[in-house]
Amino acid sequence: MIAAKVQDAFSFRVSHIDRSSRFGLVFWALLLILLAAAPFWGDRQTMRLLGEIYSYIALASLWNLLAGYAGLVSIGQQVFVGLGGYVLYVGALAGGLPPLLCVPLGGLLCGVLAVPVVLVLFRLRGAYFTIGTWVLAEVFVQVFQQVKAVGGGSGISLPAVVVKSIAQSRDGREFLIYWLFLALVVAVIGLIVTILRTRYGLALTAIRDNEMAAKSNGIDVNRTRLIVFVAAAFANGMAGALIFLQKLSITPFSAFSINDWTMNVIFITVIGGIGRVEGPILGAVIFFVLREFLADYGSAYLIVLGVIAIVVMLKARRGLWGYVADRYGWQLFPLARRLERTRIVPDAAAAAATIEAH
Amino acid sequence: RAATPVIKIGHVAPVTGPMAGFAEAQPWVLDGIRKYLAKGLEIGGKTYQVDIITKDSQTDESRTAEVASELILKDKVDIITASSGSIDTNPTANVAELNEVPCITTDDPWESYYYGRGGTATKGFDWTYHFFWGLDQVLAAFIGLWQSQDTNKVVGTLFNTAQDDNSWHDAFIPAIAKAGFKVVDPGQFPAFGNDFTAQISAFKKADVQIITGNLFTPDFATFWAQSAQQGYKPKIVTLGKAFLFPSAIESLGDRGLGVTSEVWWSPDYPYTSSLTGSTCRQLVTDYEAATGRHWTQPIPFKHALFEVVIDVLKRTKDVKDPKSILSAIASTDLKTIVGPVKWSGQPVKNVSTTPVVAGQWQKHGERIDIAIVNSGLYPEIHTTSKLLPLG
Amino acid sequence: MSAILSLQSVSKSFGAVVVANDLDLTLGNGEALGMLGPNGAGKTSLFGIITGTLTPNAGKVLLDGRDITRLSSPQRCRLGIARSFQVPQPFGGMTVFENLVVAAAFAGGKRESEVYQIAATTLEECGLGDKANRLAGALTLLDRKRLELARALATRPRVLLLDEVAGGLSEGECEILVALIKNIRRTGISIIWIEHIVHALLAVVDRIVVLAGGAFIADDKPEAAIRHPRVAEIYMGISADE
Amino acid sequence: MEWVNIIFQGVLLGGLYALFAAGLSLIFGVMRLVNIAHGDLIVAFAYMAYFVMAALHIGPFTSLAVIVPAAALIGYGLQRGLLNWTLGEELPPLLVTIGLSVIIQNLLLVFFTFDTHRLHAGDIEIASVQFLPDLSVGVLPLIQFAVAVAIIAGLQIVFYRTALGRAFRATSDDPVVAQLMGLETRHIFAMAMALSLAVVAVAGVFIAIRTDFNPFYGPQLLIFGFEAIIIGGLGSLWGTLAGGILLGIAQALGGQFNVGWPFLAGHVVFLAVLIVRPQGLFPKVAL
Amino acid sequence: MALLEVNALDAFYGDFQALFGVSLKVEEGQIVSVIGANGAGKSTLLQSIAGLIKSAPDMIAFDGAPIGAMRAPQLVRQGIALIPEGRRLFSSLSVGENLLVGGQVGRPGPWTLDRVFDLFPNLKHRKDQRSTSLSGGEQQMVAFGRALMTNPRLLLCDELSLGLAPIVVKEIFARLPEIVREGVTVVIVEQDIVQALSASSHVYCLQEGRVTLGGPPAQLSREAIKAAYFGV
Ligand SMILES: Nc1ncnc2c1ncn2[C@@H]1O[C@H](COP(=O)(O)OP(=O)(O)OP(=O)(O)O)[C@@H](O)[C@H]1O
Ligand SMILES: Nc1ncnc2c1ncn2[C@@H]1O[C@H](COP(=O)(O)OP(=O)(O)OP(=O)(O)O)[C@@H](O)[C@H]1O
Ligand SMILES: [Mg+2]
Ligand SMILES: [Mg+2]
Repeated sequence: MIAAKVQDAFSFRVSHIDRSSRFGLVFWALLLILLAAAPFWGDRQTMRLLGEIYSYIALASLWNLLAGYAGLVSIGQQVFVGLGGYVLYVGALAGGLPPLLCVPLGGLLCGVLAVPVVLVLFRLRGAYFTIGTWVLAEVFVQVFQQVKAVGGGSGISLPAVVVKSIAQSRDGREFLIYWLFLALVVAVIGLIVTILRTRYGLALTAIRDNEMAAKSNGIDVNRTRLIVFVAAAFANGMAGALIFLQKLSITPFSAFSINDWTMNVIFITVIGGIGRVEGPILGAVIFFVLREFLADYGSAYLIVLGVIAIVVMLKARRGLWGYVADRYGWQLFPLARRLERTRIVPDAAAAAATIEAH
Repeated sequence: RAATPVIKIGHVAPVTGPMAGFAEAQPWVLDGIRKYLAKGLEIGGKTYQVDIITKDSQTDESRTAEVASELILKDKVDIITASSGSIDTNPTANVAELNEVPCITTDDPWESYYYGRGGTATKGFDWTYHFFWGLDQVLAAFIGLWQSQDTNKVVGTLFNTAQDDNSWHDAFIPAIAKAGFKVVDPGQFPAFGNDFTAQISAFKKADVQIITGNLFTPDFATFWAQSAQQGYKPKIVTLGKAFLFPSAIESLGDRGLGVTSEVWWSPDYPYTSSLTGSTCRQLVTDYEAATGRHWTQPIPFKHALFEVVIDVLKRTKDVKDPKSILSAIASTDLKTIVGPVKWSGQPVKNVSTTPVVAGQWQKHGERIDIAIVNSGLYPEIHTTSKLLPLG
Repeated sequence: MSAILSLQSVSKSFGAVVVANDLDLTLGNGEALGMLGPNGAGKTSLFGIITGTLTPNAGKVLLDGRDITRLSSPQRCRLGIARSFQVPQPFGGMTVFENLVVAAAFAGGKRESEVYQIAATTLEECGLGDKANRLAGALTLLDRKRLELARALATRPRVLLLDEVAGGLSEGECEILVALIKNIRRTGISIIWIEHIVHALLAVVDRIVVLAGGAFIADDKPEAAIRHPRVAEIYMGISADE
Repeated sequence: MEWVNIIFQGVLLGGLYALFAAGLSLIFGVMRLVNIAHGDLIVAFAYMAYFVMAALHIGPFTSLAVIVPAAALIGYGLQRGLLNWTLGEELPPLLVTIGLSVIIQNLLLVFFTFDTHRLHAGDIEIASVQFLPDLSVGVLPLIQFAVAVAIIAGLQIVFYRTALGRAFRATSDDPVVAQLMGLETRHIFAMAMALSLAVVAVAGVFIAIRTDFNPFYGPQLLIFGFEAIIIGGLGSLWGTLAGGILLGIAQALGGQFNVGWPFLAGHVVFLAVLIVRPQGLFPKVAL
Repeated sequence: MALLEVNALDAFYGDFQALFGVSLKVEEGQIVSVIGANGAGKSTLLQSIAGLIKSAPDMIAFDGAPIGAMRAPQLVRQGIALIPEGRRLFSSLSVGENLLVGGQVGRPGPWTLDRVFDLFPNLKHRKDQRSTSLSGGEQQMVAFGRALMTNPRLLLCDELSLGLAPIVVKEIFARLPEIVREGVTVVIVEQDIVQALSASSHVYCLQEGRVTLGGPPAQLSREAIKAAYFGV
């Protein structure tokens, strides 16, 4: 049977896009236009809230890239968020640099620092890696408490004049910061979609599924993970700088807060759908809707969040988006790689294969 | 007829999280304030409805900044307030400064508030004001206390690295030395430690008889038990923060009796509320009757915060103009339940200080209470007991 | 026939278990070599040593005369050594097609269209065409074995190491597989094939080595090797005259 | 002499770490379940002890007679009712226990407020033994250490010498095949959690005598517990004890060097051990 | 009465139906083989019998009692053991412990550690070795021994000879009669038709989830089997 089939000829094409992702592309494009115009239809609070949502989508997408795709479950990403923040403060206060220049600088420092971090942590596997990331983050909390130059445990504030130096008018400043957040989230998601569409995306999944087989198929496991981890650290650092530009003060506890920058991010990713690009976006929307309604109840809000995360994990392991996507085969980003084959008449066999990739 | 115009006051405090104890009485205090405001507030002949919108900071700087922004941008409050530690006061004030909204805060040593936010001796802030005591005042009370006792004048210090501990540490060490004491400073350490062997052996080695500093209660409790286990006993223990709440002292048991602490306020203070006319004693009686709980020192400060805000609003020419509110703040001169509040430029532009003295936890019958044992810089506040030996 | 792959004085033991004791082996270019040996002789371990998942205690692995002992598995894969695993190791969360894309993409720096071309044709060759978009984790045993083979082939190897690919197949399926491996041979790929289904092996290979006790106890033409008295006794379980 | 004292105190502290790591180590070994809520459970049992002591007017040690069985029951129920449904992959148990951790912390906060509590054991808290002129050691830490060693020895025996322990390990390797051997896997996992929480309850009571606790005290305990386990090597309970002690000594020495550094020194030693031996000092099970 | 009776068994994986009304009978003391192409549903059949896949209560009867709805651990206690496809030893347990786990249900019977070591002398020296460090063949022996340790009345073997050297396969099949003599009824699933036919007293052929042929090997022609196998 097999032997016979070898003689047959097929023409085939690889398609990345289907009806749902075609719809998705249009949807995202319209949404982006709408959101980019927010300064013209939204008030200050809307813009600020949207900015915060973007920052969480970015953080959650990055965590999702690491945990959901690269199998690197980190609970220490707050290190990079916090460092990004500190770079901004130190750069702007001590270095006298323009605050916006410090944003990419924060990313850069995190990216560079991620390399030695990873060299230590990649010696660990699975749960050990996870705990290792946490301990490493705690090291930063402890060290920064001792550094008097950045205020030690009491931290430092960003004086209003520094923030006001970003743009001449209050509107100009606020629009600019809003657009930066939007640019950040678009860049992060764009980066992730790009990675996933290349062979490196497949490599990540392969490593997650079976490391030994991945190695035997030519994948340099540590290098692939290193690249992803460093890229995520870079983006986390930029996000951190932008976030703390809004907070106006920073302490080791707020900078390296596991609750703010990792636990919430995990909740968002889990509820939305881990291992899906759409997941963190949906998750962040749910998270913030809940917060708008429940945040004033303090503890109750957190309890509800915990319960939802547990229920989602038990009833829909791939999150709410995963549940929908599995059910209806939806995918709002063109990430599929379907092989479509049609048998062609034997005499045309010679010119069998045509590749068409979108 | 147009609806009653509304004035909105925003308030940020740690209702949950490690500092939740400081905001524990908030519902009761606000209840009283809201009752006072129930019929509206008359300003310049016009009656306004006054809404107080509270937000929980969860004792988290980031969250504080978020909720403060929300109050300003979404709820569009006319004036914003915050209390209970620099985690709440500083980010709230920073956000207010940036968004140019008047802001009054309290319940945080002013050095942490002022220098922690980047204020300098010459340059203060435009939109943000604070009233509370400062470390010099605390030091005066503490040192006075120690000088009244017979010791070898060797002081050991215990300071955390967190929150306002840096300003405490940096103010305490030189001041104590200057007063003629020898300081043994093992260094600052992270909060919630579980082993104090290093500190204890340093104190033993130097024969430290007086312990001071600023600690969370659990840390002190651990330190205290380990001191006993390792055979160390000082003569005087005078700490900031650790001995603030009666529940903390109760949890120490008999070994907690006799410790000394800063006293921000007590029912024996000679002040009255500008809103209700209630005396300090009356406030405590009312609170304990209503809630069945032991009074705590943050209660009057929260009350006083709203005393000041309401007084400011009443004096404001145009309540819808932030600048107008701001000038009313600057010209405040009010006698509140925690003492006079007046931003006169002393000690710095945006700070008005309130009295602070030294007290000791003592047991009278079944009830433990804090007795004032040294008046420090405030002779008008009378001591209520003399210092008893450490339990 | 020049050697493409060789092991020189390779030794490997796990504690007291010696799987290779100063072993030499040469695989000719284009040769198909069968490997037999009792369970636990160390056949799979030798594959591990060749592909770099196991480090030998001593000795060298040479590819085209070049010492590759210190290279990592991915590097060796890119140099053209591919293997199928005795216990199939699919990338369970990916489709069959994507499994092959991974193999085709990472074994050599090829362009995307080329990668897809290789993956798709290999899929057809191995009879997995109509399961291209299924999740690899949900395949039956036969299909998983096919996938192992296909994935190894998709790396476009020069040396192909097959570990019991016929195990668990029915007679008919086995015949099909044999035909397929014969086809692969014809393309000039050098093969080492470990298999306990001896008749399948006999149909394909040029030579058989029999590993036992850390050494090759036979190295001969297929028919001769399995008739070797020691082999007959300790492996086939028949006396020489049977 | 000072150094002897420091190291001695470190060892005793390490015993405490090992005690609360032991329960964690057990379920980590059996189910590969990284229980992020472990620290919060310790705190929850400390609260339980607090209220049992107040209600029955008994001391903390006597309260163990109530707390330990209750903890075992809760563990059994928690595993059967919730955690059993999460096993199989790496992430779900991690994420569900993160959720659990947040829920426990906030429930404790709602019910018991932020007030700190401590269990009072009476005079034994400050009793000490004078070993050498300059070495005075608390009786309580000594008892804690002895209990830790005894519990770990007990667990080690259960785990490696009994049929139950074999069942734990078999089920952890392959639950499906364990069923084919007649093992009720859900029950086995629940037993492991019951045992783990029974140990946790003991740890909770001891910790609550040593330091104050509040609803948010759990995570800090948790990180030390994980460090002890990982330093020691997965699956080895003696390793966990060794890991705990090493961590205790590192913190004590670090603190002596600079009082700001005890935790930092512990973390650094943890990372250093992992760089040299990623599998920990005495691993029994491959991760 | 037959020891095992399967009546019109259906089995599903989600929406996918793997077995369609499969019926068969196994008498006490028999060796019955089930053959069929890959994916025919042989493993599914064995897993249903062993309780890993649930079915309606009446679809499977053991010793006359309906057991279709029972779960695996209960069935082990009743005397049904399955050697799963692919060995699946407990990797952190030693060889000896793997075997002991099998004995843990405590069913009385002839099989003890020593009896298993008599059957597979190879394993005796490896008693304290980690099971993962064994070769494939050695592992299959442990899996076999582990199932015997439950002292089953009915032993279900999935792909016993997979990956084993001819000498081991021969040996295992040579041991089967001995095992049967000890009171174990055996159902084997095999690809190796020749081996299966020669060992068993009754053969069922499965094709795409349906029984297409059944009977004593002697009565079945090679053509009939081929037809049943491939559906030609
Ligand atoms: N990681 C390891 N640790 C210890 N011993 C091992 C390890 N891997 C293999 N062994 C031992 O090495 C020997 C050879 O194993 P290997 O898997 O190479 O055998 P094989 O020849 O492939 O057998 P089979 O034909 O059964 O697959 C076995 O006895 C096994 O017990
Ligand atoms: N876990 C599963 N999920 C979905 N489908 C499955 C699963 N296991 C088996 N199947 C499907 O059920 C059918 C029967 O499979 P089964 O494993 O019973 O066949 P088999 O006869 O044992 O084949 P083999 O000889 O390959 O072991 C196959 O089509 C297979 O794809
Ligand atoms: Mg092998
Ligand atoms: Mg099967």
